[in-house]
Amino acid sequence: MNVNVLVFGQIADITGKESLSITGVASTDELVQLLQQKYSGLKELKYLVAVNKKIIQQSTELKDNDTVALLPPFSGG
Amino acid sequence: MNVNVLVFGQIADITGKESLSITGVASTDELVQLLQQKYSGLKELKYLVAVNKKIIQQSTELKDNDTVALLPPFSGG
Amino acid sequence: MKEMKKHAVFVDGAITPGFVSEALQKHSVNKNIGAHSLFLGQVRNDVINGQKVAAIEYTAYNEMAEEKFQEIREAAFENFDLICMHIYHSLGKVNAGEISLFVFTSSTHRKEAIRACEYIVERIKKEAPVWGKEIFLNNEYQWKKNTD
Amino acid sequence: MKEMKKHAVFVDGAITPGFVSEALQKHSVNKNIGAHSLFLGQVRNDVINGQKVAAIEYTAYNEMAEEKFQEIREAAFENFDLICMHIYHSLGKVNAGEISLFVFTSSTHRKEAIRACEYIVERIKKEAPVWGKEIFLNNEYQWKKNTD
Repeated sequence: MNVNVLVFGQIADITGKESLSITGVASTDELVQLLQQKYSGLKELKYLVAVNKKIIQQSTELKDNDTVALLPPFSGG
Repeated sequence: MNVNVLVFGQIADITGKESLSITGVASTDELVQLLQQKYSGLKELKYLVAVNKKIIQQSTELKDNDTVALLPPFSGG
Repeated sequence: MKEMKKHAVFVDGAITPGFVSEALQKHSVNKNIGAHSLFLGQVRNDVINGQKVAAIEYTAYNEMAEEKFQEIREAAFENFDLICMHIYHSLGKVNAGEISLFVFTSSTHRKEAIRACEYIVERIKKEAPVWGKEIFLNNEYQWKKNTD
Repeated sequence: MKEMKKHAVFVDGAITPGFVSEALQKHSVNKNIGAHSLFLGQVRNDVINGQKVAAIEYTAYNEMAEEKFQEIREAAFENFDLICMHIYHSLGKVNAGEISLFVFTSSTHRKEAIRACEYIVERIKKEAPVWGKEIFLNNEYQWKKNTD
């Protein structure tokens, strides 16, 4: 199983790229844990998580080919 | 003693001119009574009275060369 | 003695979109502005008793109106954290679809600009000695009434 | 099936005063409009830790942002008596003094246009997945934080 991860703003600064392909995670909590291991700077940042463009409030099960986005605080306008 | 009277909007339609010169009135109440005699249509209209560009709430004594304006409801913008 | 800067408000005829863009352009040099709020009043072709409005012809008690605009201007600066503000109002004939009022406020932050703009528009509508004559397609007319 | 009209929101680089006047001009044919309310966000040259902001570079989660703008659009039409509305937001680099956000509402009456415009601006600031990178004169940068 594979999920696409999109990161933005200061999170992309930490990962060094704007999209990642991650395999072997069953939920958003598992995904976030894995990313925090890989990118320790992530722990200090505030962000929302979206699955397929919808913001989620709690850990959500992931299906193959889902898109998960990590969204730091918005600053448009 | 002479006062200048300025009229606007639908009041100017009734008087047929935008300014009048009136002599021999000592207060705004006297002035309004005189104008209502001269232009009976005035009685049916709503308007505010300004003396030297300041709106007054009650009859005001007039001095020579004062400017009195009759202001129908504003409709700018 | 405090010197009072004169601010021209009345514009002859309609306010054009080009006039609005020039006003905006002038403010690009003021780089502590973060937000502009603009209100534009446009003449409607309302149908009243079967007659369609073709234009509004504006007249004003100019000297009193200018004092009132100055009073509104000072109150806006006192009540809101503004960097600048402008009021433009048409005199004479403005056709349906054209703009007759332009209120323009600029501030560091959006809320002050937005609230000041609304405040100024409401005061102009209620307090400025300006009258609109609605001229119908058949050349008859009636005096405009402002809604609340 | 209801057909959903596509509304382009993102603009490459700054929104120019000429773009604003063209938008206004297009609405002169709609003669039941009586009021336009416009909000324009302009990039400030704030000084942060002694460094002056030269520009903001905007990025977005485009697909999600477009859905969000559409959602805000529908909510605005549901909550306010609007004739039309437009949102334009810059992507890429916008220099200090230039415009990066343009919200444009039109209604028969002023209060609906003004309130809708403020509602839309607030929702965009809070909910649109867009990020601004403040680039200083010395080419360093920081990520912008929106104020309430």
